[in-house]
This record gives sequence, C-alpha cells and structure tokens, in this order.
Amino acid sequence: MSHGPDKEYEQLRVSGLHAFYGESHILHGIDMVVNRGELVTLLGRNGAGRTTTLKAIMNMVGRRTGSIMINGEETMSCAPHHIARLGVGYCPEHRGIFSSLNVQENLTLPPVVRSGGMSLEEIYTMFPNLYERRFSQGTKLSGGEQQMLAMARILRTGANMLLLDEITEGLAPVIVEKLGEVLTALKKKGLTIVLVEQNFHFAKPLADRHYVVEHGQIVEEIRADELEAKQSLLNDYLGV
Amino acid sequence: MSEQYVLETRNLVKEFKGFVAVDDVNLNIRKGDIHALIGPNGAGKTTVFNLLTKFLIPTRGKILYKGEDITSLKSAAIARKGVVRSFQISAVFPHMTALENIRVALQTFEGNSFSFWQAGARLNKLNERAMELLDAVGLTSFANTTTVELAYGRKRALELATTLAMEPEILLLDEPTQGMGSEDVDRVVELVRSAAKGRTVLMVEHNLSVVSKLCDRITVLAQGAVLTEGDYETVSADPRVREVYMGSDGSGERGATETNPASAEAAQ
Amino acid sequence: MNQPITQTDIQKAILEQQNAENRKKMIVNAVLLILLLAAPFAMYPVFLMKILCFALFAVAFNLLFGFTGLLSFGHAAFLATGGYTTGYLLTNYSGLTTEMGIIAGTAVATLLGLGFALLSIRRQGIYFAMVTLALSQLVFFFFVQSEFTGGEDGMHGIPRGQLFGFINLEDNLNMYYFVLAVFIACYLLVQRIVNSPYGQVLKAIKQNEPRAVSLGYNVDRYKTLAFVISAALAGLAGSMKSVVFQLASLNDAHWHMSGEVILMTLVGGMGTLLGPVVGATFVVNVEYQLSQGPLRDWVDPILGGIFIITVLAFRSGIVGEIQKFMKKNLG
Amino acid sequence: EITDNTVKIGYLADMSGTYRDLAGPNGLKALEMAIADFGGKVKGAKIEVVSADDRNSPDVASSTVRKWVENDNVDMVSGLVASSVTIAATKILEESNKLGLVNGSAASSITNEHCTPNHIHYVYDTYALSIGTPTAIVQEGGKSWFILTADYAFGHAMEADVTRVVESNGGEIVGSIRHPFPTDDFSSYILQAQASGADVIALANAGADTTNAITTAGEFGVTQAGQTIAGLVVFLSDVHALGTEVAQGLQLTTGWYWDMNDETREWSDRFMEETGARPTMVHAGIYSSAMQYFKAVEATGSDDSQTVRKWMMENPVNDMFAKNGIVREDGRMVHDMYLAQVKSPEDSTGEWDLYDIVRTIPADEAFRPLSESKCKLVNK
Amino acid sequence: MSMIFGVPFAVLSGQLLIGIINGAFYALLSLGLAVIFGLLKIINFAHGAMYMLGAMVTVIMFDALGVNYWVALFLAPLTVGVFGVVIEYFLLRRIAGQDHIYSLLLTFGVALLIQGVLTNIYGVSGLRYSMPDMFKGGMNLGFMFLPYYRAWVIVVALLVCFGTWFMIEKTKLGSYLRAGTEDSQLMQGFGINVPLLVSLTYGFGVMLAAFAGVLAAPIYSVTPVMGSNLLIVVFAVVVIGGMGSIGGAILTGIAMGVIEGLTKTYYPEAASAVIFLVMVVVLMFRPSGLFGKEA
Ligand SMILES: Nc1ncnc2c1ncn2[C@@H]1O[C@H](COP(=O)(O)OP(=O)(O)OP(=O)(O)O)[C@@H](O)[C@H]1O
Ligand SMILES: Nc1ncnc2c1ncn2[C@@H]1O[C@H](COP(=O)(O)OP(=O)(O)OP(=O)(O)O)[C@@H](O)[C@H]1O
Ligand SMILES: CC(C)C[C@H](N)C(=O)O
Ligand SMILES: [Mg+2]
Ligand SMILES: [Mg+2]
Repeated sequence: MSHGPDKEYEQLRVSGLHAFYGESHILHGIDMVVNRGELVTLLGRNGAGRTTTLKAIMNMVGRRTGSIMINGEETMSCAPHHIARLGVGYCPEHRGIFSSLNVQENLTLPPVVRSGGMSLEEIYTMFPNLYERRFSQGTKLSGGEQQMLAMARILRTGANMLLLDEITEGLAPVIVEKLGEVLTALKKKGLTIVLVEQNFHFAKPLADRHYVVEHGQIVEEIRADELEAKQSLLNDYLGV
Repeated sequence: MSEQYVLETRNLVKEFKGFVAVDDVNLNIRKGDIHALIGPNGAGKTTVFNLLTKFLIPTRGKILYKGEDITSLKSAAIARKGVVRSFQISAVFPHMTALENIRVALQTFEGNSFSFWQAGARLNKLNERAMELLDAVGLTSFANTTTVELAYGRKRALELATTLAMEPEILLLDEPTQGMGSEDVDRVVELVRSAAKGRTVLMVEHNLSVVSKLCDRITVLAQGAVLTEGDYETVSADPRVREVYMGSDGSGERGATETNPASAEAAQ
Repeated sequence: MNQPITQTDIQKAILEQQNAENRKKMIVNAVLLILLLAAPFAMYPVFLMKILCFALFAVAFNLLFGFTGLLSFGHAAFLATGGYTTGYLLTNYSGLTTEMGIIAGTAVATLLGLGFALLSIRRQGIYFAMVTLALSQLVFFFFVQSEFTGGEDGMHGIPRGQLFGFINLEDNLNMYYFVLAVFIACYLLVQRIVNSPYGQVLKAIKQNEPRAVSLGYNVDRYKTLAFVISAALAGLAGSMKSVVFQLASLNDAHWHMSGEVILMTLVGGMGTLLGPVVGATFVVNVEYQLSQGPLRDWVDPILGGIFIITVLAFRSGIVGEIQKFMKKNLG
Repeated sequence: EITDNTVKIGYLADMSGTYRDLAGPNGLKALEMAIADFGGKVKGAKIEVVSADDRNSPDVASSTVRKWVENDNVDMVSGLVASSVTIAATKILEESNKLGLVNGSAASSITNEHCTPNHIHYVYDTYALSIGTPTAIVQEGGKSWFILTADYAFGHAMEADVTRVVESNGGEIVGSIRHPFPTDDFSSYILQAQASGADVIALANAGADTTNAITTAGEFGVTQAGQTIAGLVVFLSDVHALGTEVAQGLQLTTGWYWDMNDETREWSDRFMEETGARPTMVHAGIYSSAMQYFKAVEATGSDDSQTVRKWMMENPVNDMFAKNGIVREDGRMVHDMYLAQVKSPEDSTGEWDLYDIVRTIPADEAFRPLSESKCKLVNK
Repeated sequence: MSMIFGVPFAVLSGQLLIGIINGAFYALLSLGLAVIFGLLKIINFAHGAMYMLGAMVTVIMFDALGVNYWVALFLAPLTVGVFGVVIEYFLLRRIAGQDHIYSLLLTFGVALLIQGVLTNIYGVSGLRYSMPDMFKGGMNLGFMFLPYYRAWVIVVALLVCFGTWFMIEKTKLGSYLRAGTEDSQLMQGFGINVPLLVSLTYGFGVMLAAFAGVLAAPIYSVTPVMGSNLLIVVFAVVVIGGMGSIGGAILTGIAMGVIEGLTKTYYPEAASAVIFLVMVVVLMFRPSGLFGKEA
C-alpha cells in the first residue's frame, strides 16, 4: 500500500451491546467505534467486562443483544466461525493452546482468512523460543511461551482486525517490549487492534484511544493526546 | 553453614526427553528472607517449584531442607514438613465454603483425618483458628460462602490463607499477582508481606515492581541455569539480566503506578 | 473495631445452620424409618428385601463414586464375592449361624477390596474405571471356573438358618427386619463417614486432588480406605442378598451389575445420601413392574429410554433435582 | 379343592435373550392355546396366566417364582428353559410344594441329581439327545470324535453323555475343547478341531453358539475336507436361521417335528396362524404338558401338586406331541425321540420344510434308565 | 511335525493368522471408539450397537431390496453414520462438556434402546446372510485352510485403519479435529465450523464400527445382541492402547487378537479373560496405556 490506511473507514461499530452468562447480565449497553488502522484499548478493573466485550464480538458468550457491525456488516446473527472469516483474529485471555498439537501445529492451526499474514519464518524470527520448541507438545511450554504462541498464531491468518486479551500476561519484560514493537509494526501495516490490557505501562505508548469499562458499560473515552489531562480521572477509574 | 539456609538445592537438574529445563541449579534460601526467582519465559522457574514440591521428580541433584536431604520424599510428606506451595492457577476446593477450605488445611494437624467413625462436629473446634486466618486475609464476611462464588482475587486470598494454615516454615508462591489489577496487586503485596513475618518465602514473579517492593534476595534463572543472584539493586544493574529479561528501559514494571524501585527499597 | 464479635457471630450462625440441617435430616430419616418398618405389611417382603440389598449396594458404591470421585466399574466383584462366600459357608458348615456367615462374606469382600485398591488406586479417571473393570472380569472368570460356585447354574438352596442361633430367618418378616436393621446401620454409618473428619478429606480430594496433596494429605491412602469401606459394604449387600434369596449367581458378578449400580446411583442422584437408595428402589421397581406387565419384552428399551431422559433432563438424579428445586423455591 | 377357585399358571422363560426364539413369547402363545382349547376353565375354576422374562438368570427366576408362589398363589410354573433357571425355580417349587413343568431345559441332571417331587421334565434332555445323533453317526463309521463344549454345566453334561455313547458304540474321543459361553467367533476352535483329524466334530452347545459354530465350519470347508459336524442340541429355529444351504445334511435329534403327521400339522397350522412361525419341540411340549395338567386337575378336582403329579404319572400322554408318553417317578416324561436330517435346498419345499425324519428312537432307549438314576425319588 | 509347547507348529501358525484376523476386527472397532473418545471425549457405549446395526442393515437391505455385499459395504456404514450424526445432533450435543460418565450413560441408553427394539422385531436367533460368491472357498496355506473372505477382511480392515490414522494424525483436517475437541469455542473463533465437525466425527466413528459390522455379516451370526459382548473387550483394547491414541488402538487391536488366539490354543477357558489380565498388567506399568499420552 502506497498511502496510509483510510483512517475514516469504520471497521467495528458496537452499539447497545448487552451480554449474559446464563442468568447473569454482564454487559449493559456497550457503545464503541474503531476505525481501520486504529489501536484502542479497553481499560478497567478486574471483572469490569472487558474480556466479555471481546467474546461478545466473537459471539462466544451465552446470549447477547444490540448491534455489532464489522466492516459495515451486521453480525448479531452470525456463528463465530463466520465472524472469524470476516477477518477477525482473536487471542483469548487463557491462551487456548492445544495440548494435542505440537507447537508448530498450534501455530499453523487457524485457517488463513485473508492474504497478507505473516509467514512462519517471520514468526520464528520474532519468537526464537517457539522455534526452539517447535516440536514440543503445545501445553508443555512454559506459561510465557504459551502466551507468545497464542499471539503468534493469529498473526499468520492475515486477519485485519485483532482482538487481543491480556497478551503481556506472564511475559518477561524483554518480551513485552518486543510485543510492543510488533504491535507498532502491525499498526503501520494498517491492522485494526482492540487491546485489553492490565499493563497500562505497555498500552499507553501504543494506543490511539482508550475506553474505560466499568460494570459492563463504557464510562469514559480518552484520546491519547488527552491522557495527560485526564490522568487523575483514569487513576480514579482504575482504582490506583 | 547449612543452618542459615532453610532450603538448598545442590546441582539440581531436570530433563524432559533430552531437553534440559533445569540445569545444575544451586539455590540457597536464607531463613526469614523473601526470595524471588525471576527470569525469562521458559527459564525453568515453575519447573524448579515443581521439583521442590515433588510434583516433578528431579533427574539429578539434591534438595536439602534445614540441612536434611528431602530429595526422596513425596509431595505430601514435604508439605507436612512445612514446605507448602500455592499454585499458578488458583487452587481451592470449589464446592466447600471458605471456612471449610481452611479447616481442611488445619485438620492435617489433628491426627483424626482417617477417623471415619467420628462425628463431623469434632472439627468445629477448628473454627476459631480458621476465622482468624480468614480475618487475616479480609475474608471474614465470606466464611460461609461457597468458594466457586468468590471473585478471582478473593480466591487467591483464600488460597493464601489456606496455605498459611499449614503453618509453613517456607512458603512457595508461583506468580501470586498474575491476572490481577493494580488494586489487587497492592493487596497481595501487603498480604505476602504480613504472611512472611517469621517465615521464609520463595516466589516466582514477573511483576518487577512487586519484586522490588517485597524481596530481599533475587535469583535470576535463564535457560535453566542460574544467571546471577543478589538484591534488587545488584540484579537490575546487571547488563546480562537487562538483556535477557528486563529489556531496555530496565523498569519492567506493570500497572499504572509508577513506583520507583529505590523508594520502595527505602520504605522497607 | 469489634471484629472478634463479628467472628463469633459468624461462627454461631454457621453452627446454627449445621444444626438446622441436622434437624432436617433427622426428620427425613424418621419418616423413612416409619415407612420402612410398615412396608412389609403392604408389600411382598422378599421384594422389599431385594430393594434394600440393592440400595445398600448403591449406597456403598456412591461412597466411592459420589463422595470420593472414584468411578469403579468393578463393584459387582464385591457383591458376588460376599454372596458366594456366605453361601458357600452356610451351605457347607451347618454349625455356622447366619450372621457369622454374613460377617465372613463381608470380610472376604473387604480383603478383595483391599487387593483391588492396591492395584488400581494410583490410576486416574477412566483408567481407574477400566482397571477395576478388568480386575472384576478376572474375578468373574474365577467364579465361572470354580466348582464351588456352580458356574452358570449358580449356587442354590443356601439355608437362611437362624440368626444368633435362635431367630428363625425362614420367616420372611424376621428376615426382613434383620435386613432392614443391617441396612439402617450401614446407611447411618455412611452418613457418619461422609460428615466425619475423614469425610471432609475425601471431599477435598474429590474437588481438587493436587491441592489436597500440597496440604500434606497422602491421598492414595485416603482413597484406599474409601475403596475398602465401599467394597466391604458392597460385600455385605451381596452376603445378605444370598441369604435372602438362598441363591448366589454369576449375575451378581457380571459387568452388567457394575453398570447397573452406576445407573441406580445416577438416576437417584450421585453424591447425595438418599440418592442411591431412591435410585435402587426406582430401577428395581421399574425392571420388576415392567417384566410383569404387557411391556415385558420392552424392559431393556424402556430402561434405555429412562437413562437417556435422565441424562438429558435430570442430570442430578431424582434426589438431586428435588434438592435443587427445594433450594430454589424454599430458600 | 381347587385353591381360591382359580388355577393359576406362571410362564417363566427367556423372552429377550439367546433362547427367546426356541421358547420365548411364542411359548406363551402355545400355553394360551392350550387354555383356550380347554375352554378357559377347569372344573368351573378359572385358568389364569402370569408370565415373566427370566433373562436367563437364576437370580431373576428365583425371585420371580418365589413371589408367584408366596404372594400370587401360582399353582404351576411352565416354560423353564435354561438349566440354571430351572434348577433355581424347582428348588423353590419344592419348598413351597407347587408344580413345575420343565419344557425347555436340556441338562439331564434335572431329573437326576436335581430331581424333586415337584417337577416334570417333559420334552428332551442331554441323555436323550446323545442317544440319537452320536449313535447313528458312529454306526455310519464316524469313529473318532472331537467335541466343542460350551463351558458351563449344560455343556459339560452334554459332553459327558456324548462321550459315554460314543465310547460304548466303539468310537473314540480324540479331543475336546471348552469354549466360553457365549462365543461369537469359532474360527480358532474350528481350526483346532480340523487339525485334530477327527471324523466328527460334535457341538455340545446350543442356540447362537451352535449356529455360529456351524457357519464357521462351513466357511473353513470342514465338510468338504471330509469331516462331519454333529449338532447335539439343534432347534427348528436354529436351522431356520442357518438356512438349508449351510445346514443341509446336518443330523440332529429332536423330540418332535411339526411335519410328522396330520395331527402335528393341524396343530402347527393353528400355531403358525397365531405366531407367524412354525413351533419348535419346546412350543409343542408347552402345549401338550399344559393340556395334560388341565386333564389332571379336572380328573382329580384338585390343584394340589402331589395329587396332580400322581395323576400325570398314572395316565400316559397321548396327543399330537407324544404317543404313550409316560411320566416316571423321577419326573422324566419318556416318549419317542427322532433322529432327523436337515434337507438340502433342492429338497426343501418351503421356508419351514427343514427336516427329514430318519429314524424313531423308541422311548425306552432314549432316556436314562431308572436303574442308573441318582434321583432321590427312585428307590432301588 | 515340530511342536511348540505341545502344540504342532502348523496349528500354532494357523492360530496366529486367525488371531490377526480377529485383531483386524478389534482394530477397526477400537479405532472408531478411540476416534470418538480421543476427539469428542465421548465414551461411546453405543459402539457395539453400531457394529450390530452395520451388520443388521446389511442383512435387512439384502432381504428387502436385494442390495448386494459390495453396495452394502458403502451403504450400510453410511446409513449408520447418518444415524450417528442424528444421535449426536439431538442427544450428545446437549451434554457436551459434561463429565464423561454422562456420555457413557446416554450412549448406553441408546444401545439398550436400539438392541431392545431390534430384538423385538427380529428375534435373537440370528439372521442369515450368505457369503458373496466370489469369496466362497479358500486357499490352502499348508498349515491351514484360509477362507478367501478372511483374507479379504485382513486386507481391507488394515487399509481402512491406516487411512483413518493418516487422516487424523497427518492431515490438517485431523489437526482441526484434535484441537476442536479441546476448545471448540476457540476453534470456532478461528473460523472453523466445529459443531458440524463434531457431528461428522461421531458419524465417522460409528461408521467404522458399522463397517466392521458389514465385514462380520457373512461370517458371524447376525443378531441384535452381537455387539453387546464385544463392547467391553473393545474398550479394553482401547484402554490398553491408551485412550485417544489412534495408532495405539490399531496396534493393540491386532496384538490382542493374536494374544487371544494363542490363549485359545493353550488355555481356551481363559480366552475371554486374558485381555483383562493384559490390561491390568499394562496399566500397572504404563498408567496411561501403551501409547497414551501421560494424563
Ligand atoms: N462464564 C462465565 N459465567 C458467569 N459469569 C462470568 C463468566 N465469565 C465471566 N463472568 C463474570 O462476568 C464479569 C465480567 O468478566 P470479564 O472476564 O469480562 O472481566 P474483565 O474485565 O475481563 O476482568 P479480568 O481482568 O478479570 O479479566 C465478571 O464479574 C465475571 O465474574
Ligand atoms: N512437562 C514438560 N515436558 C517438556 N518440556 C517441559 C515440560 N514442562 C516444562 N517444559 C519446558 O521447560 C522449560 C521451562 O519451563 P517452566 O514452566 O519452568 O518455565 P518458567 O520459567 O516457569 O516460565 P514462565 O515464566 O513463562 O512461566 C520450558 O521451555 C518448557 O517448554
Ligand atoms: C438348549 C437350551 C435351551 C438348553 C439350555 N442351554 C440349558 O441350560 O439347559
Ligand atoms: Mg479479562
Ligand atoms: Mg511459569
């Protein structure tokens, strides 16, 4: 692509999203918009509903109402596998490494949904640990290695919108740093990223905007350039 | 020499089908210390924990506890000696109340655990001590709540209380703050600090701000072997550690709080 | 702060709750007891005894499965061993009183249980189930081949004899009250075990075994004890059954019997005290009633249908579902 | 004299398992035919039937019969197929002094060491079966025998009876093998039997075991290689299942065959109308024994087991099932047996046209003489 | 003639060959069971019934429609497979994620139901199915007479086993299957239609059983209960091989056929017990079976 990504193109629009696990009502009307090439974070305390928001976008929660448009297409009635085929890559909170597959099989498992994904070599260069252990059983990796694998896996598929849940969890600081570089590069390539992070230190320099989630609702939207000004407000929300 | 160390490993090795996960590790944990084990992912930290508590069998090497060789003891026996671990994923008895969870631990010392003919009411005398422990971790009002219904952070607190009920001499904690928001992290730091009074703690932790606040001594593992050892200052200044673990800015911190390691040290 | 007061308050509340639960249990037990005492006047006593024997068998099984989390697929071995041993002794040694025969049968089943446990207790999950199945198949093979069991023909004409040498068990009512007494004693024992300090450990092991290990429990030993007690009670059920029916047969040793007790327990509600009793009553009744009526060719398919429905709609079993319902609607 | 003015009959048989087709639900039909033919009443007393599936389990049998006699006032139990069931049932009948008419069981021990004054063994037994086929085959020159035995009491009894007959006729048993009960795959045993080089391979088993063994023998070319298969306990339903193509030439002993004479054909036609199948010897026995029982009750005006049994011993059976069949004091009903051979497909004119009767074995030759009996009722 | 432990060499080799033939059946059946357990975590107690259905359908199709053996070889497993998909869709799907024991109970119920209904319709004496003409007869191997049909069974069963193993362990589809059973939700999130995959897998597993049933039809008596005794033996085979291990199920199946064959020669009474003895011994030393991954 010779010119930068079309910042005005609306990749994701969530409106009035409610979600339920059985009897319990978790999301109470989430509204958010993410444009192509943007990186936004969802911040909030434990249990605020950030993971649930991502899962709801993937149609992986019990029941949901409202509207979710991906690339302008309404997806409320789509099965999860259709949503993925729209170019959405999801990296779950609990990693989801498959123990019956070895590292390489895990890595090549998700079907390619679009062209332009990373090649296996690129991935191995980025995460040498994975290369070294590529024939081990997936779940025999250390906690952090599994986290790398979970992230690397969706970079292959060519998905152009990534939903990333706590990807720095349990990673050594060096690796976290490297992940930061990766995300920056992906952004440059025009990928849209929704990042759920506990580690604000990591998210801060990367994000264009931040949404603060509390009790299943978006309570605040903060642009990167407003961060200084709204720091104390943010600290309040995050209970710091 | 040995008296000053509660827990030592001598040339500890663990191989998985030819892959050396722990390579000739000599750990010396001083009595009363909070000792951290840090290192890059896959360095072998969890494996060392598993070896110490016999969830894995060492390929070679020795484990000494207060000078005594415990390499051949089984998990349960090691726990009864006072070496007790917590788990990376929360480990509670989900369908018991918080109080019952603690009583299971306290019961170990009652010597009536095989008494299938005794009335359950016998255990009521443990309630007092159990409540004290729940209180210590701020769970008093959840005593009668079934554990599955507790929030994640509270489960971890309960687990810690259960572990403390064992009156451990040495406490092994594997990433106690993993998956917690900054609020909970601070709570756990306090918990560990108070739990550590009069005991020894060995913990694995990636959150360097926690490490810097809590730990007296740090061992850095890399590729299964000990890279260096020392206090936070020394270790964090080591260029090799910065390279393999901490990264360029060296702070390696998490959470929204920007804590200055130096001031944390001073606070102790 | 007045935290100590809060603590004792909570403690009191907990004790109070325990007592309330105990009272509830007492009432249920009392009602059941009255029903059981009166039952032989309304129903055919031998049939009632059959139910009681199977109920005891299911209770024994449930101690292991429902309360310890170990699925044994070989419990028929104990039922049969108890039955054959008692039958053999009572038939061949006329000097023995009935209760001595029963005690001996139970003892042999207990020993066999210990043997099973030593060989199987370290296996996990489905492998545990399969080792117990395999061992019980070997026991089955032994019984088929042994002369003393009468092989396929079974062991017939076991004398009921005299209890303590003077109560005539040929009389169905005497026999019934004897069986009932043994059943109640065992039921209370299991109730006690489940709530005992030991029972707490079993519960812990069932819910999170590695954690129990890390708290210093040698779980294999606890499991072994549970297995042995369960085998003993199953053996006792078999011994009683052989005396009631004056017959011991391969039926009791067949793997179908091991399967049947699983079904009884699940249909009644595993992990509840009363569940296996209700389940055994239900299954024995259904099999019996159907085999009498016009649907008798359809016993198997109907049972099959019942299991399907149980699994799909009443997964916690009859008692389990009632408990759930009560919790929901009566607080 | 007739208790509560009803004659209550219990029909106990395998309704769902291995022996379903040779007795089973159709046996109940045969029993009902007898009641209808008798007019539904004896001496003004109503005849009632209860029935149950014994599931081939002595356990079920014992509890069912116990309940019938203790609780439901059943006077007579008919059916009784598997030996284990029969032994269990007759033990209880003896205790409560009721009557059993054993129509399906084979083990000759039922009127030998297991005899009781409370039952009659009606149709056939292992002794009678071993007289027919083995004698004929040995006499035709089949001198060396290899026996495949179902590894349980009935098979053992059969094996012992056959061995005696073969040896007394100058034949020789060159080997035997006991297979688990039941067995699906006989290839290994057939192979061993083939390797033994015996003239005759005898099947001391029943039901599915027999049909399986015969099918496998066919596949392995046993008969082409010159060996003879001798089925010892073969029912019409088995042959029907095997088909004439596989079973042709098979020699067997039977107590009765539907196509022997007009009387048998007349009754079988009625049976076929009711059930859609031709009767086995067990079905016929159930009918015949029930009729004889009703006659006894009518004649004596009592349903007391000893009175009835005494009458039945004094009055020979003369009906479509047997001519001059006599009930002995050990409870054995002795009557003529028949040696039959399965027709070839070309000779068979219909689905159920299966046997040629080769020889009649006279009653006094067919059954174990009282002089050899170990039954406690026989005073020597 | 040379003897081995009192048994002529020729007889012994014959028994070995018979053992391999039976082993091929075990392999086919345990393979289906292992696929279903390994991939779906369902303990399929209806497996014996599906084997029986394969044979019954073959016979019924022949009697009613004159469908010949070769067509039945495809059509019968297909019919049973579709039936399996229906069962998966309406019953098993509802208990996905529950404890194993429920799938065991449910499928056991299904087996009882199918067996009971068919018993009431067809009786248990066995239906007749004649050997296809081209398989009549056999070859003399010197030490034994090998019916052509048995030879065919070995060849085709091994081919099917190998094909299945290859598909599951070595192809992309196989890796989807393996992964889908661990976390089906996540697999869906990757864009894979997991529910369909699960239905098809169950259908495929029971198809293997039904295929064995068709192979069995000409040589065993076809009855509604023909599968019920086989069931636990096949379970034993799967456990010895290591639950969920596809290759393990195949190799163990054949090995057990041989061991059973040898037992039938030396101590026939124990033939039905020997597999369980082997199982106890194997699990003593290898807690997760011969080829099982550690738990
Ligand atoms: N499967 C479930 N069933 C019922 N409740 C659930 C389930 N998963 C999550 N919840 C509840 O939903 C709420 C929101 O959870 P969510 O995982 O979205 O939080 P989060 O913001 O991602 O927090 P965290 O930092 O813990 O990951 C919590 O209260 C949680 O207890
Ligand atoms: N059971 C096993 N089999 C094979 N390899 C294993 C096994 N357990 C761990 N490993 C390997 O051993 C190495 C050390 O793992 P370990 O879990 O101890 O790392 P760690 O230091 O705890 O890392 P992290 O910080 O990421 O949790 C890793 O490379 C891992 O892949
Ligand atoms: C031929 C069979 C119906 C006989 C039965 N096997 C018996 O035990 O007597
Ligand atoms: Mg989350
Ligand atoms: Mg780790």
